[in-house]
Amino acid sequence: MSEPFDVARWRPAPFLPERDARDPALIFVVAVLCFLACLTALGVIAADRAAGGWANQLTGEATVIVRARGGETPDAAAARAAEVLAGVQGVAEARALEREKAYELVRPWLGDSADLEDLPVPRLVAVTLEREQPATADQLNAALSAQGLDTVVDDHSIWIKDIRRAAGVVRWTGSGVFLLIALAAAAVVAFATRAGLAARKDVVEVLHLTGAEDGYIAALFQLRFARIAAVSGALGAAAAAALGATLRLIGGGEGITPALPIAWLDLLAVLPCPLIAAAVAAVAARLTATALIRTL
Amino acid sequence: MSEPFDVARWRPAPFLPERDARDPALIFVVAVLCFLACLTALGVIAADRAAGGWANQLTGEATVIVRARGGETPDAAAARAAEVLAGVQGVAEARALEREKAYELVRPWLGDSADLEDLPVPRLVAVTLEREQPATADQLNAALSAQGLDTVVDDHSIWIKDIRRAAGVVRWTGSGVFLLIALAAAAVVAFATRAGLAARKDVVEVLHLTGAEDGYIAALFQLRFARIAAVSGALGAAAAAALGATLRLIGGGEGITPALPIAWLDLLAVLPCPLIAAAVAAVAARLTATALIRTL
Amino acid sequence: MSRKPNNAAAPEAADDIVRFDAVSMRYGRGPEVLSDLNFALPRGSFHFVTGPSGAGKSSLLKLIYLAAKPSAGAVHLFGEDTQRLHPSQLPKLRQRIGVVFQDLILLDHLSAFDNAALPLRIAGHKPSEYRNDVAELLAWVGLGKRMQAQPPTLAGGEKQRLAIARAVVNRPEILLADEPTGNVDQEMALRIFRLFVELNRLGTTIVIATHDQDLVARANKPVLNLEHGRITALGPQGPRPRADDE
Amino acid sequence: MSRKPNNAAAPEAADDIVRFDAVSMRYGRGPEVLSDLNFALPRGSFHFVTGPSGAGKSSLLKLIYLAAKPSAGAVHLFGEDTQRLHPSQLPKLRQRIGVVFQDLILLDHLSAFDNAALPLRIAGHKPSEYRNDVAELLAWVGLGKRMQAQPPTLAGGEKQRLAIARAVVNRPEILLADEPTGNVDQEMALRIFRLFVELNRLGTTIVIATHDQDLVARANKPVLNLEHGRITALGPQGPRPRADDE
Ligand SMILES: Nc1ncnc2c1ncn2[C@@H]1O[C@H](COP(=O)(O)OP(=O)(O)OP(=O)(O)O)[C@@H](O)[C@H]1O
Ligand SMILES: Nc1ncnc2c1ncn2[C@@H]1O[C@H](COP(=O)(O)OP(=O)(O)OP(=O)(O)O)[C@@H](O)[C@H]1O
Ligand SMILES: [Mg+2]
Ligand SMILES: [Mg+2]
Repeated sequence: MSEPFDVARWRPAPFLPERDARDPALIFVVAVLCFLACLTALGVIAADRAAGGWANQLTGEATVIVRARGGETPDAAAARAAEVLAGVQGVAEARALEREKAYELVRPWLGDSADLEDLPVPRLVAVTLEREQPATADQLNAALSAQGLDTVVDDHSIWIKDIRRAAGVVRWTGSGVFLLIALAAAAVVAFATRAGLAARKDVVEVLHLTGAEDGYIAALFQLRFARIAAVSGALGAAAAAALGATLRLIGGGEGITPALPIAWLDLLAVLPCPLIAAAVAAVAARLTATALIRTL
Repeated sequence: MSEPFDVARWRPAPFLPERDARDPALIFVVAVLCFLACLTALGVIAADRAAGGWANQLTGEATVIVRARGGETPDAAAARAAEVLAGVQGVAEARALEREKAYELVRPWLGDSADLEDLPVPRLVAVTLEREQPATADQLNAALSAQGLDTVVDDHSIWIKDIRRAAGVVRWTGSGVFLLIALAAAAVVAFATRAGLAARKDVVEVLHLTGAEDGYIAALFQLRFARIAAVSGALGAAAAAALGATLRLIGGGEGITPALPIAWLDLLAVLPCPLIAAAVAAVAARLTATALIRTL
Repeated sequence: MSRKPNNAAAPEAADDIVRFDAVSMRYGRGPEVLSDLNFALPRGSFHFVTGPSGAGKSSLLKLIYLAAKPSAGAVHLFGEDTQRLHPSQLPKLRQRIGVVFQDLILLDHLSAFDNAALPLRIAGHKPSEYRNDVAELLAWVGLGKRMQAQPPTLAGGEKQRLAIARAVVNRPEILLADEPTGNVDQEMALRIFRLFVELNRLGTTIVIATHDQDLVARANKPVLNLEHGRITALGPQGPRPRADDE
Repeated sequence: MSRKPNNAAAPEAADDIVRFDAVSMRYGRGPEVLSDLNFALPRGSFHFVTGPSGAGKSSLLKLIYLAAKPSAGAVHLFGEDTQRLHPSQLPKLRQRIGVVFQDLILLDHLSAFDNAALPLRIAGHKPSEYRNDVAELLAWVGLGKRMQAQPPTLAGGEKQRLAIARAVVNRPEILLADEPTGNVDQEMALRIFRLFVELNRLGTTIVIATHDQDLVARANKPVLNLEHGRITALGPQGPRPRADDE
């Protein structure tokens, strides 16, 4: 062929063919894995944060229903209960609620017609617990019955346990899936490296016999796959972030289902994805390449 | 070398090296993808079935709260309401519940001390709707107010809508993730085929020039990757089924979280996985190989 | 070798197994590497193709073994215009041609035996029918003790002989050999030449591209000399209806 | 070429660039392909290695360019026992050796120019320093117009010349050429031989394995003949302290 060749403008071409590095299928696979990993991470973060938020909110407070006993009026009983509770270790504040709060809860059942003032409607006491060492339901109960009060304490502990358990399951399966995906990505890269080395055995052999160090040759593969993985990671992360943003926009602060509230800040979690992908790929490629070069 | 070579015992070796077909990294990647796909499928099935069950249960019934009005006693009002409801199109049965049912709901608020008989406590009417064409809350309301009854109809439609919405979200994201994973698996195989062809370009060229049909050459790759994918698919499916079984055993019929009840039968859903994986791999390999062979 | 006048649509000789009519060829958009070739090879003939490096010898052979297409003119093979054939017909034609490629292209992961047996397998023969023939042939080219060896473990000359064995194992109607003796010594070169002559005697049409002036001189066969993609000279015997019988 | 008595621990000659002491070699658990070789190549010498196919010529060269290890005995290179060297020291030694491999092994996806420049790149030189030299060398071997071509698009002889260009571009201290003229015509073979002679005059030690009896006869250089892995004959000049000056 007769293309003019300008020696002065010659620059060394990369030792590994550039087109190998642009295999769309490989990029797609790694991008999908990164996308799934990011989605998993987002899900875990959102679920975790939501669970944490609810649990925290529930942990901080308790509600006590006080029923009048003997000759005491409900209001007096409630006031006494609030006093007792305020003195318990681990309680930050206890406040008897206005009677209307209690009426609100009863009214649907009795209709507007009933004269609630005449009835012994129980009163509510709202208790705010100390953040650090909150009092338990048992402690509150003990203090109240010691003072002869007829009360029911609801510290939401059953709910909290359920939420914690669900959050734990989400966190563990999420981490498992995440790890699995990272391993799969590493395996893809290891496979691709091996395939790349097999397809370019000649390159490796020539470089080796021409006096290139093993590390130099391994670095060629390491760099290439790190770059591919970074690109794929960026694509996957962007897709995941876009999906997260869509969910957030559609579902508001609560996400598409109230169970998975996504915050704008959560989307930042995808940022390290290209880096992690590149690191995983670099390590996988280096190990694979070095092992194969050693056999020369 | 001097190993004795027995011509009579010679059998043709496969054209593609067997060891290429046993790349553990490739098998692992496809297995992980199959595992994730199966897990997604299991999750969707379980969620779908659970949602369907709940929704069905809720769809079949409604509760009506009846408050006495004017001189009517609550019991009379409830009886009248039940009668009216029974006549509405789409209602299978309507039954006024004993007053105790209503009292049970009110008692926590009023304590044992209150004489509930003296109060206008509303009564409850349980409505069983027809399976096929259930009456809507509006229809029930209309029929009741036409008879001058003060009632609140709860046909659980808000809950049903929520459940349906959640199930829809799970189904769609599940299908999306499933499809994405299938595409990723196809891409892995396409990449592996391309890599295999690149590494064995000599094989392809020699076979081609020796008079092998393109289809014959493509079939070599198709078969190889179909086999790898089937093995990987079986591994992934088995792992997913094992995880499913573990969850089922730990969590009983309700699975590890009550939201995802796994049935033993659901585990059968992983069975087609090796077949699907093999089919996807075969198609991906065939298309890739044929396209590359054409360029010869 | 029968030379035809340029652009003459001569009636096809029934026994011309290869015929080039005004054939030119280029790779992609590069310059012409073969220009306006007109010749015919009678069935059963034996020709050398010579010429300096880059003259187009391998390209000419590629046109015959259907690895390349002419950019102008027509290549007739077994009496058929190769351009007019449907791609699906080409494999069958290729099975009737044996080729020793200049760069050999052996399958590295297969044994020498499997490499040699390859064309028979592709053609659909049964192992039990041909394995003794293959073994015999390999012994004949001096690979009797290396039948189980993979090509990367063979010496250069051994690889070349294996490539030759693979090309002839199928008793092809045409045998094309591109520099088949570049890596073997004179004695082996002569041995290989005698194999070709034997095949020729059994009816195979033979075309050998070579730089080996010794071999050409000794062989006393017609020569087609290429320079810059054009035929510049014909060897001692000139056009002949049939190859000589040694 | 200085021949040493078997098993004699002769004091090392300061100017022996290659020395084999009772060297044997086998591949894996195969038979010995080289047996008990004893010889030394003085710095600046020029030798041919001949022998039939499979005699062990390529294997002998592989020992020198550090692609294989002896199974017994010691190979000394640049005055060092290669067995005693740490693997990390080998690359530097390899950079001082130029090799024309029997099967060439060119990088298919790189241009001819990039292929030829490869050893300079590996050695860490700057493109601006060497690109003119590379271009000049390629023109000299007749590839001036094909510098941008990738090896698969080169004719057989062109590939061989490219492999030679790559081997000599780095002005190696030792040049090993394994059948460097198998695919080129006599004229080009002589041209290549003259290039080697020129390099030799500039100080490069040269070892050429070949079947080309013509070339060997014409060259008037010492010959090391192998048969079944043993040295059976020395060429006309016998052992010599220095290569002749042509
Ligand atoms: N695939 C290709 N693409 C582009 N150009 C090519 C290709 N193959 C060969 N050429 C060029 O075509 C010309 C003829 O090449 P060909 O291989 O036919 O020569 P040859 O006569 O066989 O030479 P040699 O004796 O060196 O083998 C050369 O200039 C070569 O560089
Ligand atoms: N990698 C290898 N593994 C096993 N045996 C080998 C290997 N390379 C060469 N041999 C065997 O070693 C012997 C010597 O081979 P070598 O390549 O040194 O011969 P050679 O003299 O170069 O022959 P040629 O002239 O054909 O190139 C041969 O029998 C060959 O089959
Ligand atoms: Mg050629
Ligand atoms: Mg050799």
